[in-house]
Amino acid sequence: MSEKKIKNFLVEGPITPEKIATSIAHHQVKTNIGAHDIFLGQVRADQIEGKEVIAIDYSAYAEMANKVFDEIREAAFDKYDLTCAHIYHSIGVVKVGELCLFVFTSSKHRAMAFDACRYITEEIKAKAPVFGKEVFENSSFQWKSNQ
Amino acid sequence: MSEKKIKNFLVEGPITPEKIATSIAHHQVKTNIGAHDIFLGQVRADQIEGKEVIAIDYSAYAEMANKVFDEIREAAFDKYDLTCAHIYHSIGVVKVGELCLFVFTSSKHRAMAFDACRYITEEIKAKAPVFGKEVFENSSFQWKSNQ
Amino acid sequence: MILRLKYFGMIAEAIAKEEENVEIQHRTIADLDGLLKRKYPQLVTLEYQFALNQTLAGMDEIIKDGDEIALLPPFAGG
Amino acid sequence: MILRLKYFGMIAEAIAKEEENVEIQHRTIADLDGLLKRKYPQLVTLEYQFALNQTLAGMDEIIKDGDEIALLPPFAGG
Repeated sequence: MSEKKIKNFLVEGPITPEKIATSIAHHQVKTNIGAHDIFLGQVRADQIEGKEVIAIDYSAYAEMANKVFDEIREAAFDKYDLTCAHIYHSIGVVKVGELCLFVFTSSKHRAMAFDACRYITEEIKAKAPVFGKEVFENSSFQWKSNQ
Repeated sequence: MSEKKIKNFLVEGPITPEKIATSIAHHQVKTNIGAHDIFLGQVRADQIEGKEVIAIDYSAYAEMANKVFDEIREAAFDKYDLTCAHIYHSIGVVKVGELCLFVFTSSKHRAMAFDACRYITEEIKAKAPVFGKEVFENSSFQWKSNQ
Repeated sequence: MILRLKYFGMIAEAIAKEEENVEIQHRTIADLDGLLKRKYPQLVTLEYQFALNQTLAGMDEIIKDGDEIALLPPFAGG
Repeated sequence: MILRLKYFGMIAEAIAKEEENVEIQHRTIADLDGLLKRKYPQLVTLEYQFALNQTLAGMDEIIKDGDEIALLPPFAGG
């Protein structure tokens, strides 16, 4: 059994713009970085059969999700020449207009940052055991699916 | 002669993480957005013939640069299904570790936000009449070139 | 043998349970799937995958005593 | 005719001037380029493009009275 300590990639509630600013600021000491790419997922007010989504309530198989996020991040480092890569995904209620996913890649040159950010985002959508209930105005809901 | 008022895309000095946070926060009222992509250019401490870059001093043909940024932005709206697109480029001294370019695209779905952000960034590198002096520790400098 | 079962999202909702221990004689994920579909007929119409010890598992994978098995509905991350 | 000339980056540095008005009889960008290279021999070894009224211009473009022309060294934006 590997005893590698897996980081926690899940954050309770929405990801705030302030958290993103703090994360960007922390990279200003890394003077070999020339390019950052940041992907943000934001909850949309979709209309579904005449009802409007007001929030998504996320849940996850936390231990497996953290393992998958860690594997995706390590695979990105293997595939691309990255300086840094960060992933944060919300758990719990994220209201419309709020942010639920923050992927942040940094590299010497822009191509690697762009490629890696997109790779990580696509992998998360396909592989992370995160589940979401789309909650409507009248408190009814439906289960969301990336397929 | 078109009398269209061209926006100013040039900002004096570095782009701050706080400006990025504020810009992200402003998009939380746009509830048709599902995905944002942000590209950030950061000044690198490159070693050139044994001397270390400590800053880039940017200048621009401002009227033309703003026209070019505006054309690139409009072309991105024509090519991709975007909700928003923003571009900010620094003018003046930007120290190593500080940010000199901020490209921010938003769309309903992620593919368009990713494609448009990369398109805009590549177009800026190729077409914007922005010039940069790489300043070294001993105050000597050399002119930077994207080619 | 005893298995630890975990249910998530619409699966947890459908069977009104988030986890349970089950004792089975069966040896593969397919065997377990058959048992669960008899126990919870509502699973028949639902879409899900199995994770065996936190890794996605095919129907022919062998289960061992003490394994943790999860039923995962479609992913919705991002 | 009178032209407004603007110099940027390493071009401005090389000729120690950011702008000037010049009076010329010539008609194309190529004519102007020849005139400038005679006036500022240091331009011969430098790389630059011309912008005519804030749009990149080829060597055969026609210049009119009052046009704004810029000499642009390699771009370094981003």
